[in-house]
Amino acid sequence: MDPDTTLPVLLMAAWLVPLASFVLIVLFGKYMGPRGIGAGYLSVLAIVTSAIFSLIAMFGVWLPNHDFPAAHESEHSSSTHDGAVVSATDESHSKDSHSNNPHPDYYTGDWYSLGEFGTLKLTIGYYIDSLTVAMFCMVSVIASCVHIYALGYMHDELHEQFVDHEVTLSSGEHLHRKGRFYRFFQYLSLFCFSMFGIVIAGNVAMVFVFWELVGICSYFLIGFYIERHSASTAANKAFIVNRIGDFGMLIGMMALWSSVGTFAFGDMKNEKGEVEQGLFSLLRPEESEYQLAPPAGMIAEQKRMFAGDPNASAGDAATPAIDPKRNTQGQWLLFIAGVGIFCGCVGKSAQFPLHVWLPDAMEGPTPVSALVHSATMVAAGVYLVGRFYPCFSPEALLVIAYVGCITLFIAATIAITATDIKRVLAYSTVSQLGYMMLSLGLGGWVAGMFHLITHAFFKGLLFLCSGSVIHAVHTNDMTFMGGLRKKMPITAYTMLVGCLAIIGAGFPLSVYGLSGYYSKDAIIEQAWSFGSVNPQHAILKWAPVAGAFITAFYMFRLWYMTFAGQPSDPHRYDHAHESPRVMTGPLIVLAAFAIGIGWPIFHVNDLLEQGRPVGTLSATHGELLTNLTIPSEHDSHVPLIKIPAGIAAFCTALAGVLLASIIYLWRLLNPDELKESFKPLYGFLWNKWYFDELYNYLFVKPTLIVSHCAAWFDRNIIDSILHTSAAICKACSKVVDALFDQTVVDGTVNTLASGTWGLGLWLRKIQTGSLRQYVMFIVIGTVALFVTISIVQAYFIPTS
Amino acid sequence: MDSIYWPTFFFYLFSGLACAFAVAVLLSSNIVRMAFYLVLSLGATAGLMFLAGAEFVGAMQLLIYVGGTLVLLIFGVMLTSQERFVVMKTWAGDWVKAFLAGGALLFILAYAAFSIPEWRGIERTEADAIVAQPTVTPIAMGLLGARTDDPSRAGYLLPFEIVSVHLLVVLIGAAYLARAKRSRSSIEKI
Amino acid sequence: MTLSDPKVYLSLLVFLPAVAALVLAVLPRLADESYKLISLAVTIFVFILTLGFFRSGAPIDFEAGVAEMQNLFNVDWIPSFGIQYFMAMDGISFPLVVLTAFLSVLAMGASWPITKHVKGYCILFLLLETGMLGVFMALDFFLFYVFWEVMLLPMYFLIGVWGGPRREYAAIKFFLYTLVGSVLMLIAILMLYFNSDLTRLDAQQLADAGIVSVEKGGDAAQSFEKWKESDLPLAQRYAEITKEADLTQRKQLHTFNILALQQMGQHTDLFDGEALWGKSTQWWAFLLLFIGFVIKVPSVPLHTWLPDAHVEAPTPISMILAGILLKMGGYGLIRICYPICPNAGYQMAYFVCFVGVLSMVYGAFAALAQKDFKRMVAYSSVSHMGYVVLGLGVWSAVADTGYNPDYWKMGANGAMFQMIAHGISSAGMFFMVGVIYDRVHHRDLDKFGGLFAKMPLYSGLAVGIFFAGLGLPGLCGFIGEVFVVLSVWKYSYALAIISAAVVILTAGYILWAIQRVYLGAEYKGPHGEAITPITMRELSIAVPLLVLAIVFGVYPTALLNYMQPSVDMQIDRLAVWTEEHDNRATASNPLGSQDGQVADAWQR
Amino acid sequence: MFNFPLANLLSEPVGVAHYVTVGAILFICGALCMATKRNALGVLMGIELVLNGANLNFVAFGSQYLRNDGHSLGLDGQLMALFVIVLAAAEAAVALAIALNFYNNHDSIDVDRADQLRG
Repeated sequence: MDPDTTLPVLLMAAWLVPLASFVLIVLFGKYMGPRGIGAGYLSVLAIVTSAIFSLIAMFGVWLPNHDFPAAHESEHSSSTHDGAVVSATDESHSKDSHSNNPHPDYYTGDWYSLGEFGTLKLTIGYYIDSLTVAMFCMVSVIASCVHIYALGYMHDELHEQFVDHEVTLSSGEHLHRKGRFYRFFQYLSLFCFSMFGIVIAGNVAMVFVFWELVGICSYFLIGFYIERHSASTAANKAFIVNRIGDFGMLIGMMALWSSVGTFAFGDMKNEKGEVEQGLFSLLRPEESEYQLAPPAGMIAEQKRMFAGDPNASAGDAATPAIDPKRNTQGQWLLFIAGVGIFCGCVGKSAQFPLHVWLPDAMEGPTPVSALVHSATMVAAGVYLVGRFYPCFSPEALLVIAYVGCITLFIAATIAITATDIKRVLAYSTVSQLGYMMLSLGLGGWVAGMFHLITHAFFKGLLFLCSGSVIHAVHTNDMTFMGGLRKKMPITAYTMLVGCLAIIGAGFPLSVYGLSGYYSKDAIIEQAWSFGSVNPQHAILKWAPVAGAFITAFYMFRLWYMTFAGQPSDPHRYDHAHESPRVMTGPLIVLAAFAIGIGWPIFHVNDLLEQGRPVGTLSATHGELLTNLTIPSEHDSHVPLIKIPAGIAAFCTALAGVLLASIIYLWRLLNPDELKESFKPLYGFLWNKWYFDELYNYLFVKPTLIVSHCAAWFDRNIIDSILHTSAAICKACSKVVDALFDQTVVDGTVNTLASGTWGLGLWLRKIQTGSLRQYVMFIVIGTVALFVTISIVQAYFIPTS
Repeated sequence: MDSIYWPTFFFYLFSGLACAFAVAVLLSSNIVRMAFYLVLSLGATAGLMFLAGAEFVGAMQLLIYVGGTLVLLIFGVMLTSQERFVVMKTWAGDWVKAFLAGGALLFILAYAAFSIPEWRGIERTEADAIVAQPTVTPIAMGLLGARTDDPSRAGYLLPFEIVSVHLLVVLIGAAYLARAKRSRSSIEKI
Repeated sequence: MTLSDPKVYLSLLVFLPAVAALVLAVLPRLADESYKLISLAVTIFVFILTLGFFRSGAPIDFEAGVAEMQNLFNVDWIPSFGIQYFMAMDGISFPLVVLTAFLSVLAMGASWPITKHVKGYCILFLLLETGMLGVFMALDFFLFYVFWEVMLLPMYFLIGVWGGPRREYAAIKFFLYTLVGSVLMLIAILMLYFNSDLTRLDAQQLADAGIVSVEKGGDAAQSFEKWKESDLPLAQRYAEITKEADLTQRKQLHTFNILALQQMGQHTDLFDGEALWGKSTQWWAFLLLFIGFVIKVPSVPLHTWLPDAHVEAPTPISMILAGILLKMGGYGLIRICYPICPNAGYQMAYFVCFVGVLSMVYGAFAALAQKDFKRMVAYSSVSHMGYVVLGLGVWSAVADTGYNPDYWKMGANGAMFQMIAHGISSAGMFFMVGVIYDRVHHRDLDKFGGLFAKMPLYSGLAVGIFFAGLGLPGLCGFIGEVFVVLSVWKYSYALAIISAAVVILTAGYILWAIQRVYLGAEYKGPHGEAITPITMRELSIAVPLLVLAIVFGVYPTALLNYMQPSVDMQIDRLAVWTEEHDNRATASNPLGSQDGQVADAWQR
Repeated sequence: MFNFPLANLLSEPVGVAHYVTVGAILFICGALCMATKRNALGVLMGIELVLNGANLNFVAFGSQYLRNDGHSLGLDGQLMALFVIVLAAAEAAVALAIALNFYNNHDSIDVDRADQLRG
């Protein structure tokens, strides 16, 4: 099959089927069987269809037409397809093929345009490379599992009378309402559509469109229990925090748009057959050997910007703000664009400092947490960083790395003290996303993307397992669980698989391990590789190792508290039961993926390597920070780095598991005593580093205050100016009226009388009748008299 | 350094007492204690008057004021001092406003007092030379209409008469006002 | 006199409601219901007439993709002052005309709960429609002003009689504000009129101004000659004046023709003379017109009539007010201010943009603080219309960019799109507030809650329309906002960043309002028993709005096809003007600065 | 010997200014008493303090020993002070009578309750 024509069609079909399902459920969801059970089946059908299309695209079209790069050193075999793409010819980079990777194969095009202004175009289009296809498969497979699981999990919503125990009405009863089964699946379908939209997007504007759409789906899904105030607040928080990120993204987009004039990722031919260059080839032109080089528009724009004058003439020489010795032309703008786009990713992927929304988002039903808030949507931020990777300058990458590093550490520490099972997993998600960002920021493109895929499977699995537990014991609090291993073995052991995968369990220095083993080790290797060439950033080398230790600790703490030991709440324990097969089935499937997806025989790594953006393999140096070097990813595989990094990762993870076992399994140390002895630290972590409080005082309150000021200003200043001028007008017109209509004397007398009357009325207000106030008036009057006299004396009476 | 000029020492002593008890009157919320502090403050003021060379006025201060007026006041306190009126708290806002205004006035007055050089007081040498003149006789003569200090000026007979009559009228009025009423309503209330 | 004559068709379109109002006035007493039905029928008929423009190939149609004025006609009205009955439509006004007709139908449909003096209400409503349609079609400044005022009075009464408890206050506030605006506008009109001179335009320019009619493919110069010979009053006066050979002795031929004034503003120096305090005629005209229009938009700090008027006005009038009246300000800016006074616009571009950004930020903040549902929506209008002012003000075709007007086009198109989108979403929002107000008779945001459970269909539609206001992709609000915001950076990155920050605030106040009104476990306010599901009538008003919001959000080209050519042409002209202006400036003075020119003048 | 500014505080005679300041303090204490006390008798006491402060001023101005230019009021000051003392006595009697009357009528001594004269 010809990939050029079939891939877009297949993926578009996979993309649009959930939309169709959404539209059908919106219009007819109510009528699909009792409480809309048919909507669930329709939605499952849609996503499974998507999955089938995606898998066909992967195994039927992509893999047969594209060879894996045999080895790193080998030259790129020139691509055989003749698509709309201008595939790179090999002459230009064959001479330094070691440092420069080949052009990835991609297919891009536009479906339709949102608006065209001269050469500017905002379009809806596609950009398909191996990463796109891999993401499609990952998203659709996980989404299918979650949809099926949700059929069981959301079973309560099928009842005519759903009792929401978390909502207490003013009458003191719990809320009774009709089930909303179909609505849940309606949102899920819309979400799948939007998520696929991000993945397939052919330009940044389209990414932004679907970025907002997944945001709103997330809003609906977090706030699915609309009656719960906590849920709707969490939904608002999620959306608004994401909007803050989007604000940054808009700035990045503006910087790009006004300097480069296009949003498209790849090159495409227009109707006239000319090639319109996309962002990637504009920013990494062939002439500079695919290294980042700001185009002329960007250099001019930066000059204009630093000149500060919007009408500054282009003919000016370099402005004084730029040091002529260094080649920073356009680099600042590039940096702004990169960091701006990254801001969007910070919001969506819940990175520090915008990570606060994700834990609260756990108010949504568990399948949502599994699909939206761990496997796919939050990973979209990482995906966008990966997609936009060629356009990040080394300095922007360093920012990304530091943000990732801070995030992974903060989130991991908070997860240590959390007792809500879903919140532990949420913080773990934040932490893992931090790993991915770190990896990308350090130049580990494949490592980051690889972790994105493996993490999606095992974190989805972990969430679904936690959902299964919650379904059984009706609480999120781990302190009420314990010993559930015997009651629900499938859940317990699949979750154990997930835990092992996330800590990266495997035989060190071998090729045997669970999926997390491969991706996590790759990240740590990349970090060490980076640390070895940039000793000034050593913290980026050690943070992931420390993170690995904490990860292992809290994941096994979670497992032990839930499944091992003695049941702490016998009542709940007695009622617990293994979940139905519709729920355990997806668990087993995902567990299989969590074990095996990273195995070299499945070539996920090689598939991603195919999609590596051109020019990103070679080591690059910063232009603004001249001592910054982003190492080539292949340098991390040299034994000098790989062996110590692998051992460090293994040992720390093992240590974490051991510590967790000592405290929570063997109970050699009493956790409560530990809590007491580290009380300040525990309190700090328990309160999540006080981020919520801090933001409340720093941002939310001031915003509200400013808004009240604005409203006050409106009512009291602008309006009173208005009223005063109206009153003056009225008074003036009255005076004129009196002068003209009546005799002058009468008018004067009347004015005087009314003036006296008015004065009297006004003075009346002073007559409060309160003795004490009068005394105050006397005192104040005396003071005023003194002051007046001294002023008069000082300024108005000439000194003789 | 010169030796201590004792009148100054006593001035500071008495003025300190007077001010301190005046402030105590202000700050105390218990009406009984206030009355007590007031007595002390007024007594100390009498001392200041003695120091200023007005011994007759000082004596009158002690006799009429401390001895008479304040006893009247204390009667008033006793007549009305039911449990709920002994301590009446003032609102904090009132305190703040009052202190702001009072502070401003005090600043202005003190500033004005010290900004006039003639008011700064006499030199030590002059002070040591002072021989105190008794004032009782001049006052008594003045009240009778004859000035001993400056015969060309008139005495104070007329004001004295006016004050006397005024005092009489006032006392009658006070007695009239203060007489116990037996209105119907108050009987019904009981 | 057939319908295929634009003269007849457009006049019918504009004056049909007024005629119907007259008929209603003289009709004997009918049942209230029948007044409403008749009015509804009239508005629907007017809407059908506007739909007639979409029949391509018919004698009267509006072609997509054409930039010039279509269906143009002019008839002398008061020849001694050169006042004409002059109407036409182009891509800028046509969508607004359709929107007006469309919203009038919906607003009339939303008027059913009105029970007080129904006859008067219907008459005033129809008069209002005539005024609105006329403003968008009139191309003679005098005619424009007449329609502008015609629209004002019915609005005053509609608010003042059928409004809420503080209706008199709101109505007089609205009236005074708007009147101040119109008075300033009148001064500007007269300033422009007395400085205008038709004899300074050449044949092509007269043809562009619609004074000399040129056959398709005909030559402008020939038509001009023919026109001079004709017995049209204007042509005769033209001939009479041009008989005087001495240019210094020649009288001026004043005109109210907006298109001709545009030509003069862009190609002659008629408006460059000093008027007051060292500023030129066009500087003052621009300022006065700008204030007049910006009151209507409204922009901070001239916006305070809007919240009061909206809060007090009945639901349908709020819809009209937000959906159409606010657009007249933006329409005036793009049709009159910029093309007629390009130099002033160039000088004051930053001021205009700043006003826009200020409104966006201020409106959003103020909306966040409101407790009254309708007030919140009103402030959101202030914020959203700020995008329009900003987008129209972005004068980014400068020397620095090689006079490339692409970003400017994007901004102006975004602003125009935002006008239409806001017309849909804000009308929808006000209607949605009205629906719930009709049931519970209060608008206190803190006393709602749980409506989703009681009125699921209504809540779903309302949330959809509110999201359109929030600027969610896939709904109409997004396109305009994103076009405007993206185009601003090229002009000023500081303004761009501030305007981008507004998206956060917008999300804040809309989501917060949704949470307080629709979500939650139970309804907290009075009259809870009156909450009944949405009726068919309400549904048939809400659904078209939401559908349009989705259509324009997903496929904006549907609208841009009609709008963009005209907007682009205007921007192109202004870009050309800018380049010529800069060249003139550098030619007359190598320093190219304003001070240099003054110095030159002194030396002479 | 000592360069301490207050060293000769006690060795120098005081002047009118000092008396006036003390008088001002008493006056202000009295005024504030009137402004803050809710008890009518407290207000009365404030009045007494105010009168006293004024009195002290009269005495000070009347004294020959306190001004360095010799222009004292002389006997007039003392006589004024005397009259003030007498008037204060009269005032106290009347005010007390009013207070008692108020107490009898209102069952309260709180001056805040006496606001019938409100405008």
